[in-house]
Amino acid sequence: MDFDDSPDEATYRARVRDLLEQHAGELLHLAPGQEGVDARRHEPEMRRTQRVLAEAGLVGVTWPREYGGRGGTLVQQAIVAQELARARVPGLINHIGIGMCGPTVIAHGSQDQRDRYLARLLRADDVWCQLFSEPASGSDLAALRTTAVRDGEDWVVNGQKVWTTLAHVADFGILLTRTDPERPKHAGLTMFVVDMHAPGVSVRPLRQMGGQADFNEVFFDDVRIPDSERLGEPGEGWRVALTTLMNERVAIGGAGGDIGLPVEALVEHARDRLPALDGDRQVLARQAVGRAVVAALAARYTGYRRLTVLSQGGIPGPEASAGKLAATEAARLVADAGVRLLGDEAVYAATSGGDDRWQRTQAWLPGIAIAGGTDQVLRNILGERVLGLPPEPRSDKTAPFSGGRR
Amino acid sequence: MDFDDSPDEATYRARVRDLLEQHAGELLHLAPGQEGVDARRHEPEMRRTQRVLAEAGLVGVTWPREYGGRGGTLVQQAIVAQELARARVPGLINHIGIGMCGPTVIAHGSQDQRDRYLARLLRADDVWCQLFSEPASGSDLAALRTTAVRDGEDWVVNGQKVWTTLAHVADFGILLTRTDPERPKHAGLTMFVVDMHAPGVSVRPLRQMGGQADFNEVFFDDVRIPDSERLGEPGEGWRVALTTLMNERVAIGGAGGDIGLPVEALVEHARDRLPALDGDRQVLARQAVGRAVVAALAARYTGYRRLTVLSQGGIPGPEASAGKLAATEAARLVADAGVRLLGDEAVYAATSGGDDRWQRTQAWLPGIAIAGGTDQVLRNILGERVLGLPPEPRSDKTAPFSGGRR
Amino acid sequence: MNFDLDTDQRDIAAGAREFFTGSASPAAARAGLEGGAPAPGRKALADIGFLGITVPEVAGGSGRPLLDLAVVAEQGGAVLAAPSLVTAARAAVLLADVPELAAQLADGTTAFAVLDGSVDGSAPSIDAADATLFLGLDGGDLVVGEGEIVPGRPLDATRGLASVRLTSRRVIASDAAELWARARQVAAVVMAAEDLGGADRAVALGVAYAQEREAFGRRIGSYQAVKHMLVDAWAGVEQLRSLVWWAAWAADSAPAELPLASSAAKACAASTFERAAGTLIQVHGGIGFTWEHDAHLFWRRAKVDRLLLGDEAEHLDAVARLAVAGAL
Amino acid sequence: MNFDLDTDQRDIAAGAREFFTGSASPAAARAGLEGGAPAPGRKALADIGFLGITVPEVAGGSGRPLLDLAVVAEQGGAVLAAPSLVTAARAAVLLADVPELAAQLADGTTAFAVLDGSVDGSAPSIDAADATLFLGLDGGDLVVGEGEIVPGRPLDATRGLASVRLTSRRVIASDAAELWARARQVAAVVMAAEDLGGADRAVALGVAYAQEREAFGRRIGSYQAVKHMLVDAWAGVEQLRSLVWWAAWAADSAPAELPLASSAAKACAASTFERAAGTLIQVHGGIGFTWEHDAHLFWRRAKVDRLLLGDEAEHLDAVARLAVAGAL
Repeated sequence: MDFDDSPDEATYRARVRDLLEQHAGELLHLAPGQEGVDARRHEPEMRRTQRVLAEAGLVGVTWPREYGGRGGTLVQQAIVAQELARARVPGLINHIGIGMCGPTVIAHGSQDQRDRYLARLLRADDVWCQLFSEPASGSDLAALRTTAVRDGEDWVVNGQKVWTTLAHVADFGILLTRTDPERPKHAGLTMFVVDMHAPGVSVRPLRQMGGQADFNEVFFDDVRIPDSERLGEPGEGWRVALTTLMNERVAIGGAGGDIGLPVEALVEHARDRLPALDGDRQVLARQAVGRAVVAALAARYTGYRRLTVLSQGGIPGPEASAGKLAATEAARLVADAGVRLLGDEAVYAATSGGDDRWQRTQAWLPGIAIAGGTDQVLRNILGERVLGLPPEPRSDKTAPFSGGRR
Repeated sequence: MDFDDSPDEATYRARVRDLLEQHAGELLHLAPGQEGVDARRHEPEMRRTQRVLAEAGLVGVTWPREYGGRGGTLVQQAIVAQELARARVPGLINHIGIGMCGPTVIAHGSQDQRDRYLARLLRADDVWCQLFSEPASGSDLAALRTTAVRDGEDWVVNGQKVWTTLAHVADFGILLTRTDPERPKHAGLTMFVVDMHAPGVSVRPLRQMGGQADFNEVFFDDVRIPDSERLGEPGEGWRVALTTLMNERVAIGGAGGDIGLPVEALVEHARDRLPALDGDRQVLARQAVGRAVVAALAARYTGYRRLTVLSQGGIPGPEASAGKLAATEAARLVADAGVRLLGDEAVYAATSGGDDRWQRTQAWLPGIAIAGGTDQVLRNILGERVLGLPPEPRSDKTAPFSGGRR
Repeated sequence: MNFDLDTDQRDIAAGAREFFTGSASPAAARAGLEGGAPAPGRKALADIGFLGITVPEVAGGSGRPLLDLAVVAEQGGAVLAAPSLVTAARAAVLLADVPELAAQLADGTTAFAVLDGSVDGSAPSIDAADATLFLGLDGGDLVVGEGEIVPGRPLDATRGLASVRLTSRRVIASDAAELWARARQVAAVVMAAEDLGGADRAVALGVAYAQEREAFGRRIGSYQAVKHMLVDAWAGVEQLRSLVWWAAWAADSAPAELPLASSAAKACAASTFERAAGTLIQVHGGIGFTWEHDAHLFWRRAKVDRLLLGDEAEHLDAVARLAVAGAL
Repeated sequence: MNFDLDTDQRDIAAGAREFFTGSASPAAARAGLEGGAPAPGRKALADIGFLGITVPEVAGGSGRPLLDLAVVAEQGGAVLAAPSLVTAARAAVLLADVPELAAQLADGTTAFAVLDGSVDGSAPSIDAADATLFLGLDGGDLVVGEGEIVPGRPLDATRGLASVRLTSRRVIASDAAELWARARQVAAVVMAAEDLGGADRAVALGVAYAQEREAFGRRIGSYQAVKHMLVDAWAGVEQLRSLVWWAAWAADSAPAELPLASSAAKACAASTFERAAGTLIQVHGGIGFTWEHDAHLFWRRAKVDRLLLGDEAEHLDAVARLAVAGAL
């Protein structure tokens, strides 16, 4: 057992650090206190930053070399992430493409698709998004209604997607559609690569409860997609989507990354605010801070265990869902303790100094317990696939989709 | 809104108090600190106590006069309960008979059965028990396997019941059996009155996790029951049992009575123990005590609301399940706060002074979340019957019972 | 014993429901976050007489018990009405012996707010953002005066929160600590009543959605995870209702019970409303997390109210202290 | 980074599992409540070398890291073995410079117990009920001595709890407060490891039952209420495992992290084991509530352990203080 870098890892880390220093002038950096960069406002700089990093070999670290990656380990990828954070370089604009779309194209795309898309994706020449969720199909993704109908060499798509991160800047998306409503719901789906600039595609920002618009709605109105942009066989869309979804859950908390504000931010906040509280309040606040720290560290170290298994060649499994559950719960405890430490200012949306980190995170967490699998869906997955408990009886898996629709 | 006695109620209370003073010499009384009396050891005195109370008109207050009751209101019954507690008279030995068996005989018995049983029940000339649960059918009561087979004018019963309160002292029981295994599970049941002294009935105490044996197992080995002891029609047993069960849930916490130790005991305990704690610990202990008091009062006043509705002619409904849930949760908070206030002594089964109230209650509560409807079953009942949420799909309601058996 | 609303109170509730349904809504609460005015607004509340329910008749009020006001407040809470009846109830207690000010409270001609904490820079106080005359406790004396208002960026705009520094002050009662405490207890009861209304509505909206929305071939309310979440939220609301009624009744009929009852009700309100609003969002899934859906407006109210007039920890502590001191 | 057991440690775990499965059981824990002897008992633990895992080789121990001991302790916890390895680990730290006593610890010739609280009437201390030599902190000095034993009525007989008053004492180290603190941290880690084993087994038993038992025509594990309860308990166990490993690793390799890590692990153990054991009973329904079923033996262990060596509140407070002071 060992949390230090191995000699190889240390060498790699040093090289990454060198590269980041060397290219510092070409990269976006976060100002002190700044947590992220809005792609709506800084798209060109974000694309440039990713391109520079890609050329330095720091994007797609674990991707196969033949697709522009470095054939590296998950630990190397984690090292790059740590060093980027250390250097205050913001998250990559194409994180959805790298984490979810790219791996799906690698697994299910044609050689032609891989050649055309993957290298450009890594360089952020093209930004990607994922078009799965719909208003009437959230947890029950396979109930989606966006249709694709074959017409000569093309498919014609109509419908609406929702909760699409980055759709407003994306060049391409992976799009899950229903191509055969007479088959059972999971069997009638087909996946495509869609050109987000094609006629008939329109994007509208979707405002969340916190007021900001991190997501979009995307409307498809007779959008034509050539059959050559199909990912996998017709009717195989569900299997293709599972590849994407598993990568999603690993990405969201599955490997022990913090969700919401890092626990270190809470500790720093407590250091500032605790002394101002009266004695009884300090006792209660320490309980809340202690509880949040324990939950966050437990989630973090559990992520390290999972990362260790993956780096030894393990396959990402349903356990990743436990990571997301734990990270979500830890994030709740961290945010609630942080808000309460604000004292009187906790009833406002920001402190008098304009700091809104705690309240903003508080308003963002209810979505986290929903996005990428609700807490309830994740518990079903874990109960059935990890603990081996029996599934609930279901009738919707076998009935033709069109018959099951309301 | 008014928590005081009305003039009528005050008159009634005064009369009850008079009667209890008048008969004090003939009644069992709890010693200071004593919470209850063991029917195994004090059966004759307990029977005598109930008989004296019955003759004074204080048993079966709400029962119709024609069956030996007083035709009184639920409020009068609550007044009697309060005055008995105030006079430190322990709970009646025949509480199962009065609360559950008797009302079932009233609702579903023949005139002959009512004449033979009810007056004697109220006087504790006969003690009654309820024989429903079986090892393989707990929450799913209708899956029971004890059979009754018609043989001439009799039925012959074989099987096993479990969790039977008072079976070891009971003279009669109401017994739910399966008389037609070819019908769907709920439709093949029949209820009987069984003579607990009949040949083939044997009773074995069932030891609980806390070590004591409040319950029994009851075995039926070719026990003959005359058809005249049937309660309701053959195949109607489920409907008959529902009468009993609804009365059970009202009895357990449904009307706001405390489960476990009364919250006043916690407050008194806190008064003793709080000053010995250091300051930080006092802060935390007050949070726990406050939380328990709030939960207990909320459950109690919600019970008063339900009692008010009932006393105005309302029918006991599924809401009683909410009362049991709330009282169970309050009891947990009360017991846990009480145990923690013991400090070092909390790790033992009793204090150095021999007081085991808190630990005993702690060890008894897991059973309360199970007996008389698990928390999960109660939530289903409330969700479906009060909130109107859809039931889960079920196949076991229609299939013949014998086919569904493992 | 008779622990239920009487016919009068049921009529009052029905009237209040009708009024608030027509004059306030979560949509108005949403608009408030972007600068919209409070709904129904102070004038409308005064015109229908709600600001004066507990103001004595000599001062132009209705001189009714707090329970009547609580019943009305519950209906306002259900649609996130603003301004809050908390101020009306609290100021009515404070101004019981100052009929000329009480009259201005009841008829809405003066916009009062009651300041929590120091009058030289108060804690965030309810409906202070657009008030013109402030009541505060200044070293044991009850004072009234004008002030400088510093509002924060609203999390829940319907609460009109602001900090205030008094720029003028006039003593209207000396040695007023006890009166002040009682007024704050009454305020806690009314806020608990508003929270009861909000929580009750949140659960009702969640139940309605769970009865309709389908996933995996079944209505989602048939899944135990959803069903039990809603049941627990509903059961919490029923418990809260009992404590609110008890506390309001105590204010009118058993003043010795008010301190414990009001703290019990307020502590219960904080966690119950928060859970109900969180459940509302979770049951709705993605749509419940959008700006356009009403769920977050209940959630905002819950997140703010849980901290106002003493948070859960303060009131649990008070309950324990009072109980141990013999109040139970 | 490599955060997993290595092959050696997996072998140790397998060996320990085999040993404990053959020599201890919940049935033995039940018998203990009626006067039965601890199983496997001190001698058997000494003979297989578990009491000396962290005792230096010069004193006849194995001189292995605490992580090895934690891996063994987990297996013991799964079958509620007694006496606890907590004492072995804690005494090994205290006796690191007293080889002749350490040798008696490792070979089991002396039954040691470590006293919490005052040596003139200690707090309930683990396996003190049948110990013959006691270690305690007496005004900053580490002392060893004989004592008068006052056991209480056991809630969980496997913990051998008793209060002790030293009747003789000999100082074996002065100014030992720091050593004492470190030993207690190590003890907390080992108890967390035993709790991990108990919680893991409780969840496994609950899962197995839910896979078999039927109600309403389905196996009960297919109901979300049961499934999600088990998932939450299981997820808690996985979280606890990570903290236990981290804390044990810190004791060996990053002593500066031990105070925070041990408190985190112990705090997590308290609530995790309690939840797992409660879930075990609830999933079983009536049968889980009987004396003859094993469920209550896990429950008893959880109810006692949560309070030993500092309860959750003490350790959460420590975590917060340490983190704020810069340990995170």
